[in-house]
Amino acid sequence: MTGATSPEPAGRRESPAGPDQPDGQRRRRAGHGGEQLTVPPADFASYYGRPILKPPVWKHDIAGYLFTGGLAAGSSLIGAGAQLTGRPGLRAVGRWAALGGVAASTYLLVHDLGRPDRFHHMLRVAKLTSPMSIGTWILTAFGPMAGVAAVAELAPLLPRHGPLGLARRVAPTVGNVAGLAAAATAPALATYTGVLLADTAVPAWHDAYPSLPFVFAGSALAAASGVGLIAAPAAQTAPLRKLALAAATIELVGGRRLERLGLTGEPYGHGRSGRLVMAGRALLAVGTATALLSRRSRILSAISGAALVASSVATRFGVFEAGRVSARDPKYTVVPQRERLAQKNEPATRP
Amino acid sequence: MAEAHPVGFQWVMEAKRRGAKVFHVDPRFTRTSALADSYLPIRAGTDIALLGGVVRYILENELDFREYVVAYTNAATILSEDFRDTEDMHGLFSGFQEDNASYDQSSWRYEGESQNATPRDTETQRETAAGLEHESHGAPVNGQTERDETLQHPRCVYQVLKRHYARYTPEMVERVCGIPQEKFLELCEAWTANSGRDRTGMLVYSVGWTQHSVGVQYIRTGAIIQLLLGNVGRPGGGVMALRGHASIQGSTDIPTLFNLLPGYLPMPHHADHPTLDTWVDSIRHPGQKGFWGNARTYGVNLLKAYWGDAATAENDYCYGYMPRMTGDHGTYQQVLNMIDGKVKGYFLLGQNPAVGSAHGRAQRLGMANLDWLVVRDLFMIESATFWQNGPEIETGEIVPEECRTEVFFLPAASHVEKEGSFTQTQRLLQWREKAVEPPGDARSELWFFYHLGRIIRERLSTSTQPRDRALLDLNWNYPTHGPNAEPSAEAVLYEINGYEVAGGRPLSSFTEMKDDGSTAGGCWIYTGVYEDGVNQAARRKPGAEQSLVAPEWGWAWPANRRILYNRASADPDGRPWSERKKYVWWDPEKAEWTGYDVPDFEKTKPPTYRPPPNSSGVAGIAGDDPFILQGDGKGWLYAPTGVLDGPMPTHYEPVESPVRNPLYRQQANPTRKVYTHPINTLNPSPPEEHSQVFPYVFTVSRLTEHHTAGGMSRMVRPLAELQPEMFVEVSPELAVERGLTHLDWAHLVTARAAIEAKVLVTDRLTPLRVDGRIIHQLWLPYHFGFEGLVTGESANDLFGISLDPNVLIQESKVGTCDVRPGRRPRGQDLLNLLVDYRRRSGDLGPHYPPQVTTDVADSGRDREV
Amino acid sequence: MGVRRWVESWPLYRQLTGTDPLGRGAAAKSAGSLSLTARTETADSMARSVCPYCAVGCGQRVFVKDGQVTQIEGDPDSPISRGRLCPKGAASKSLVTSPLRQTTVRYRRPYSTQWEDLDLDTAMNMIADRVLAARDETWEDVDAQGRPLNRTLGISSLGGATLDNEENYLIKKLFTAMGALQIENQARI
Amino acid sequence: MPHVNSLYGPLDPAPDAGYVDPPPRMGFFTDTSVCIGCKACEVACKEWNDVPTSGLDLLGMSYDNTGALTANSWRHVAFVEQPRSAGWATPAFEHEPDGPPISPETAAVGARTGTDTGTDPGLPPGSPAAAARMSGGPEFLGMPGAQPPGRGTGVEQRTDFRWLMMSDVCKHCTHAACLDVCPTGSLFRTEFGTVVVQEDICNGCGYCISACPYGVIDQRKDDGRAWKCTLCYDRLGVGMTPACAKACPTESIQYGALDDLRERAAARVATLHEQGVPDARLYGHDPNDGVGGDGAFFLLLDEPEVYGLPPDPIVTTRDLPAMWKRAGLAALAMAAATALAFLGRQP
Repeated sequence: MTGATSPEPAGRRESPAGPDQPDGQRRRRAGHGGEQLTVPPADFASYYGRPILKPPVWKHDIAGYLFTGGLAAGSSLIGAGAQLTGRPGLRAVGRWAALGGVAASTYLLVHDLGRPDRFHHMLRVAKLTSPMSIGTWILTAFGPMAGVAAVAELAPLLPRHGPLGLARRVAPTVGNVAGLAAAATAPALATYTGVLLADTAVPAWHDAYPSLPFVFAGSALAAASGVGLIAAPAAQTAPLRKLALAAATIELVGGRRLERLGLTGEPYGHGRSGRLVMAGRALLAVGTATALLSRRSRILSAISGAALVASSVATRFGVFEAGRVSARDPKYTVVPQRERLAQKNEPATRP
Repeated sequence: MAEAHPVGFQWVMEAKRRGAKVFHVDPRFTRTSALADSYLPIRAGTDIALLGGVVRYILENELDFREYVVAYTNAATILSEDFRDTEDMHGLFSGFQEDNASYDQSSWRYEGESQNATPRDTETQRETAAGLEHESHGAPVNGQTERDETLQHPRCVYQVLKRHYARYTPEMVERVCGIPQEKFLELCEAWTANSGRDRTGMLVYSVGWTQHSVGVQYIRTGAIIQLLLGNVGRPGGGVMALRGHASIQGSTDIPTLFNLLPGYLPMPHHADHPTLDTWVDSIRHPGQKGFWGNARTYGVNLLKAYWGDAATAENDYCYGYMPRMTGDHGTYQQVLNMIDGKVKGYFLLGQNPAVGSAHGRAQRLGMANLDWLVVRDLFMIESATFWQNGPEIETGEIVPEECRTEVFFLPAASHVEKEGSFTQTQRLLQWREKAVEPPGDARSELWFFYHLGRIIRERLSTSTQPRDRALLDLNWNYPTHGPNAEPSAEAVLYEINGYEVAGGRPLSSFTEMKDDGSTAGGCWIYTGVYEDGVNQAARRKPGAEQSLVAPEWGWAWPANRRILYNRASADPDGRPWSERKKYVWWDPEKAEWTGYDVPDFEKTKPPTYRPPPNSSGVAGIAGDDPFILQGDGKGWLYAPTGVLDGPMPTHYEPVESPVRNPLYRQQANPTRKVYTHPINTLNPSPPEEHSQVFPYVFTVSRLTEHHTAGGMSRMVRPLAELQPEMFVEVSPELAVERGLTHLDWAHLVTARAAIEAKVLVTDRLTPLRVDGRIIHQLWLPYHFGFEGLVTGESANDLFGISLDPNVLIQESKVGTCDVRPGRRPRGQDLLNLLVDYRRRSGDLGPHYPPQVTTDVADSGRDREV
Repeated sequence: MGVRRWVESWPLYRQLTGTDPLGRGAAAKSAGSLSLTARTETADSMARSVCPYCAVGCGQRVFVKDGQVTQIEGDPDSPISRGRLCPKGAASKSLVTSPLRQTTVRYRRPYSTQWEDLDLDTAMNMIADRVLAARDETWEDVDAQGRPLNRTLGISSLGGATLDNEENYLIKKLFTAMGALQIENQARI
Repeated sequence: MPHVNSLYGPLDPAPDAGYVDPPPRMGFFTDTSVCIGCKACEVACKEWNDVPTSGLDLLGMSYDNTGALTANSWRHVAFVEQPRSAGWATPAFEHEPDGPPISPETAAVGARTGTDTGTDPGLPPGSPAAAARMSGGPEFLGMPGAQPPGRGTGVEQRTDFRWLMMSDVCKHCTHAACLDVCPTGSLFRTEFGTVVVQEDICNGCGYCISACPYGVIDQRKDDGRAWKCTLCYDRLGVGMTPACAKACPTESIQYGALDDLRERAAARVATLHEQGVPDARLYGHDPNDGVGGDGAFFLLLDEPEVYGLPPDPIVTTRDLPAMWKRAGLAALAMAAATALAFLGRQP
């Protein structure tokens, strides 16, 4: 609009060629007034090279939510494990982290909406075909339970007598039941987000559907273990070290195919998104190794915890970014579909 | 057509679906080309060479529809011995007068016609755009002519035509137009193969054709082809003018033109028409065949409609009240007079000359030198804000504090806020119902003029000045209604239709008009639109419930005929030429003409009717003369009078052209209207020197997404965003030659102006090989100006003013220019740039190319074939 | 609204009890969708009009609600256009309802750098004054040889070709009676 | 109970969406071989649906200044200039002094222009190389000749030329991913089998935008909600034709019962093949394709991706059961891992 009346209307809006779109450049040709464009050949066609898909409009809120949701789920499991194995310090940390995670998740999810005031419309329907709808109901179940479980940890602060005294007496039981209930939904909370991303037309996300739930499950456990390692009494963190190892195993084994998906896996191994994914893995390895070595050191524990948390953040943002990159470049849409068509049309050419 | 008239193009697609072949000729590849079967790129301004080539192809191969041609055209008519063709005179016809660059047409006449048959002096005809009078009728000639129906007589029109176009060979077409011979022949073969008894071909042009210094002759050439091929007056045939404005046909029928009165009656000329009788006789031309014989009736009815009871036989129906022309009073002459300070006030009624007229700078400087200006429009257009935002502010040519023009902007009512009729491109009147009241102060033109007239008449009510009688006696009583006292449009339509003075019964046909003052009618060709007191233009019987002709949708003049001269759709005996192309025919049993349309012929005149000797007027039309408004009842392959630049179309180069005319020594139209005003300097063209300073041809036209000067599209959001910036289209070859880059800026320079635009380099434009050279063409849309949601510089600023002699329409479809990369200079630097170009192209003074170039020694090359 | 009605209007309830367990269609339909109807159906009136852009003369239907144009679309009855419109014709509603339209008289004094407001009546009277003055100042009774001229060349007019026939008729009639000859139109251009 | 093809394969979507005895499924057939690129559809749509402006920049993509389907453009006319044969027509510039074509390069420049469509993600810039490919073909070499036309090599490379135009629109898929992923039920299937966003419900979660395999649906910035073609649901309800189809001067956009349209389309392709246009092909007509067939399908004259369409889209929800299975396994693994970690020796 502003260009319309200004004396020098805005002309070509040059978008700097980003690192993920390396295939165009302008240069001046010596001895000529005019500019000439040099275009290296592309092996696929598209409409003015514009993306066929609309890149996701989700802001980093959603990448953040992938992390906080996973953290909540993992922490809830840890809380339940600690509850059942009598590790009250770890239990409290797990429950509080779960509540913190789920509270942050709720905030991020609502904040990402185009119409935050209509967040409750999510509860109009329950759609099996919509991972977001399923997730909403999972969160609806998980959130209050996680909240109750965490609040129950405040029971010792209540007076011993009077009505609140009664609350103080029943709180642990209520907390335990709620904690277990939350934990029961926690694995779903941690892994549905893999489906959430995969159930899109975004090539890097969709094609990664077999891997994403495992990556996210591992990442959730890693993050939660990390928080536990940082915050829980060192004496109670032994399971976390095992858990970190298990998390790393799940994430690395489950995610090993990410960047080997073919063309659509490219963003997991290249560019900014690739660097984030790789950083996530490296941090996971470092964090896990450190955790295994840190039996007695509070500092090493904290370092390993931080590495695990950072790993989870990096992985989530890396995966999120990879999807955006793959949707912005038409080649990730066109080339695989072309290959698929070619196979369909010439099924029996192989010897 | 797809570009500028998309909804009309549905019928082309319909025809294509049924097997029609579509050819598209255009300087650039457009949306129409994309859907055509064959596209012919052409050098702008060379259409007569192309069409002349088609005429030659038809005649050399005897592919004309001979029976039609002999019976219905003047092919057999023998010409006077005095006639000399361009063949003999290097591109001029006989009768050329060097002193006033116009023709004495007496040598063009038919054999046996008296010398004095030629009416008014041709220079006067040019000055008064007399050619426009022929929109409804031919020029005057005698009804009886000498004929050789074997077409062998060396002076018969057929043979003269054949000799005239003999040099328009396929090679020459290629040399002039840049159209490869193979393509040209493909067009000729398809056109001729699809014409005749069983098939018809249609020629469609958009009115860019009229915007040439030889515009009328373009259309004449098309008409000659269509007559030779028997494609006139028949379904699926004809020459279709796709006009560009909702009621531009109506604006000529009921003209707001200086030289015309309603129904194509000429505005009186001070010397030629001193009295009612001389005026009427100059129109009807005693002795001539056809319906113009009743010109007195039409004239008297108009005067009676204007001045009502005051108009009596004794006072010649107030003929004396009429203002008289003394020469050219056209819009371009007016603008030059404005610059010279001769005009006090100017009304702009829904018109934006600051963008839409040629030589925008002259337009704006003219408006800046008025006492007052009234602009009536929907939006704040450039013509209202030139003193504030015009490009001349930047150069200092207009300084707001020094510009004395008093400007009134009055908001206008839109088409849904008033009722009234539009006449569309096929002469069809369609009534619009009013949907809502206009907002605020917005009013219709009907309101404005009715009340302006009322106020003026009230001011003058006590006047005794003779000059005010015409206003005071004016029949100005129209019923008004509503809160704004809106005059009744239907009452005006009723007056246009005509009525019996006693009793007020509306007339049903112009044949009911009387020349004794007992009837009054504002526009004789529109009589019948209010037949039986019913607004026929408001008829809306669904098309699906009618025949393809749809006679009950709206009303077409004359007499609701949808195809003019449709008598020609039957053979001379009155039978359809073929079952396939049946349209109007003679029913011997009922002894009347019948068919799908209203026959454009006297209903009961049999095909066998032959006029008695010396009969004239309607009685002079034979039963096989379909062209009932022509003086001899024939379609004119050769115009013995009335077309001021020659009886047969001849290729002349545009006034600004980089190319020497390959056909004749005469370079450009010798009779074109020239304005030698200092502001109107023109680029040099061969044979003058320095034409290479402006080496490129540019042409302008419309985009689908915008409308003319943009006042109804650049201000409208959903349209503005579709074509948001001014641009120029160039071929890849020109881009390399001039270093132009896609989407970067370039500026175009002519002797008048430099404008800048974004560059679109596109394969839709191609260089042409013309006369052994490569000619580059540029294309620009002319919709942009400095106001509105989207803005850009105006293409029309580039043009000078050179007019067609017949109708005084400007050559604004072709010119020469230079193009340079980057934005144009600003302020004084811009003026310096123009001075520099003028210096390089000759001298600094105003430059006007010579009108006659036949005597110019021609750089050693013999141009004759 | 009763609790029962409220529950029944809950799409989830409809999903569980109705024919649309996946919540794809019938169950998910909103109150807005249930009450949706074309605004052409609820218009107060419809005027039959003609497109104001090019000369093809396409039929238009103009729908009006509460004195405002709410929709303009092609008239399918027209044998010319069969209900179709080009982008310009299709934009007619935006044309007539454009916020950029001027709806009041604007006046620029000589040598002024800005517009002022003016009352319509005042403007009409000022214009009439100026017309009469210009006419008097430039009136020509006869030519050099005494032949009548009856005219003024001090007044010019240029009209667009979107004027109605009736408007053109009155314009020509008034100006002719006034002796104003220099009346022109887009048809010349 | 959901149909066995509820997620994939041929399906009549309205009964599947709970409508008992629905009217016939309605849709669009857009025949690009008769499109004149007038953009009446774009404008008529905006006028009827009160769609806001979509930007005022010259994009340099031939005559396309809209750029893409967005929340503010529910019809989008694509323009493709190609130095290639049009099939039925005589080569446009045969015997003209033409040098190498510029279309690939101008397309490449057009790839990088931007316009603020008022939507998100709107019209992101594209890849110049892919743009050039659209207009050039595999043999495209990149540089225009510096020779004056008609001289030099004598190889005149753009004797053939065609200008493709195509009015794109929401496809109203049989298996509409946007609809299936919508967590609020804002996107729903109408009784006519079309897919509509309910503006009183949408909360702008943005999921549909990533789910659409055609990149159709988009978010309006100042409003936050997702918008797209409704196939004029309000007009359909009263038996009217959608605004774009009604305006279309050349019947390039045809509206009707999908079954009829498919028959018409097949006949049209056969006619074009007879007329020597082997390029003519249908797109989105096949109920066995990856989205179960489109409610709005097309006759194209080039590969779909040249028009900005995916060559072989598959609805993402086809794999949803498999995805849930993987998620379930991952959840189990997660639970098991936790259990294992906490089992065993107390410290």
